[in-house]
Amino acid sequence: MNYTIKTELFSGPLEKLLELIEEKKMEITAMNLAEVTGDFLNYLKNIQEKTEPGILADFVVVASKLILIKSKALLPNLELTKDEETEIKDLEARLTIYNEFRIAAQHIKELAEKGARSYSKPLLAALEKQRVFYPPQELKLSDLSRAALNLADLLKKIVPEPQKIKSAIITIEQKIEELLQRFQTAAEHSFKEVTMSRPKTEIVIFFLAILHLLKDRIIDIEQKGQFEDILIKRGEQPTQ
Amino acid sequence: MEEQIKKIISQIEALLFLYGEPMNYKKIAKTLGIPEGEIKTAISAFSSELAAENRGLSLIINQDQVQLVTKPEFGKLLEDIVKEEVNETLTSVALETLAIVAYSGPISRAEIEYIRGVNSTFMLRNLMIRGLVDRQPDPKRSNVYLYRSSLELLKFIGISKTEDLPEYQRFNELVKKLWHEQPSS
Amino acid sequence: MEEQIKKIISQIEALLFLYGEPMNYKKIAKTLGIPEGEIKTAISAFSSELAAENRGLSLIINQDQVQLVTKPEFGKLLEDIVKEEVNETLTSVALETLAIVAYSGPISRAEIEYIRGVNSTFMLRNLMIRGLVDRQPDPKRSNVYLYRSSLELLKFIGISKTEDLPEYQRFNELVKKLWHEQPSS
Repeated sequence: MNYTIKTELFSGPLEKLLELIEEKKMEITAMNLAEVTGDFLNYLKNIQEKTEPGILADFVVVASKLILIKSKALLPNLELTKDEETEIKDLEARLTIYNEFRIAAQHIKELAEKGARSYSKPLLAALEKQRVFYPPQELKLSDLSRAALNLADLLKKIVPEPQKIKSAIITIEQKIEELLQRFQTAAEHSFKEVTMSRPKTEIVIFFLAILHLLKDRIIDIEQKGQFEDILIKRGEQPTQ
Repeated sequence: MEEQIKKIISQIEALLFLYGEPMNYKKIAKTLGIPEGEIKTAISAFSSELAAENRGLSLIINQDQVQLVTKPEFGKLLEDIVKEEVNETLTSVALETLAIVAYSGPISRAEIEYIRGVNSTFMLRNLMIRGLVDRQPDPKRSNVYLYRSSLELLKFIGISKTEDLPEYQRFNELVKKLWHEQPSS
Repeated sequence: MEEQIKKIISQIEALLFLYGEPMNYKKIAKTLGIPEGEIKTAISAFSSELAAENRGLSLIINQDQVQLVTKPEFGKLLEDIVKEEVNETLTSVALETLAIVAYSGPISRAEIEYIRGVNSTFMLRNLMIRGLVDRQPDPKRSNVYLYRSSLELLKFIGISKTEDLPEYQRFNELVKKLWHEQPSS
């Protein structure tokens, strides 16, 4: 039986982000991250259906941070909390480290491929041909059955965790739905109005939803000046 | 000593260490790609080197066969190691492995490792050396062994067959279900 | 070298040869009936002795574990002698995780995931099943495990201790610095 785990084959969100930055031959800075946000969200959208929720969730976490960065770039007067400022700095730092570890991984790969391996002898090779029985004196039947009870717990652990994180994805879809419904009644919305008095995390998800809809030309957005509100309009194509 | 012969001695040491069994000169020469004559010279030099006080190994040379073993003065050492190993109570990790083998054997190493989430080569070998676990080749797959509890173990814990283990049915089915739900990918 | 230490080296050589698997200092000391301090001194002297040109073996030392192995330079030469299959290929994702564990271990899963930005439960499990990564409970936090390179990994890539990894210092400090700057996560 081959128990190779499928998740191994996917590149993670940081890897993808680095790829996008490298494609443009840019350095890892907040400004440049804002630059590739659109590409990252497109990629996320493309893999959304084919990818396990667990992996998608990892992408959404990074996406929400990127949107924060993008929002700040688009709306310079958007005030970020200390936590959010740290989060942005944090993403930069993690990308830098991650990038370095690709070199470390390369070192290990080269060592492994060189075939300069050490070999050892099996445990007590000299006893191989003897047939002996050394039971631990205190071993009882109950020890075995107790271990078997623990085994039942072990077996449960193997089955992948229920997909808690799916809610993060659903939220984006819910927001898209919410936006679409608003456009049934009015043709134009202000980003400020729509997001007023909502928690910042939700604003971020809203922004992600807007970018999704924008990509499909379901909506258009308009911003008069750098510090102005964003107007969200119904796109040229029918909404449904 | 010449550089060349030193190099050959080091290769012979590594080879005999790994091979374990007696090896004949011809095979050594072939494996190392060195003429048999040079191998003979090197083995004789190696043998005298091993006489040094800081060495724990020696060579047994029998006609054209040679084997790397511990010096005769360490004859009792193996016994000491085994005693040390055996007197230790079974660790919880060993007990866990033993339970898996007892309740769901015959079972392959890959399957045991899948359940435990840890490489189990050492643990299985340890249990085999103690005679608690037996293995036999899988009739269906080449190079795969199936592990199960030894008859001595069953006798020792006072049952006559694995099916007599407490709650045998439940655990055995649990494991079987696992293979059904998680088909090989 | 003192007579006494030579004698201990010969005993250690014989012991590790017979045992085969990694052994910790404490167990070596107990089996040979020699104080642990003397064992440590002898092992360090033994390790330098093995660097000599006429020796084909070397020691791998990982924290408090020691194993007697063949020198990595004979890896290709001995490939055919080893019966186990060794065609382990590592995907780039596995290599990335392995690199983080090897260069910055002992390290928790949360920390690994922080660097990788991806849930790493299955990857770590996979590496543990292959025996390339070891884990142990964190002495400071309950229910937290710390992951580090296994002796098997060191054998696999042919180095004798983690610190011998290329650019070890640089990568190790990189991660240490990260925890200093971002203590919260």
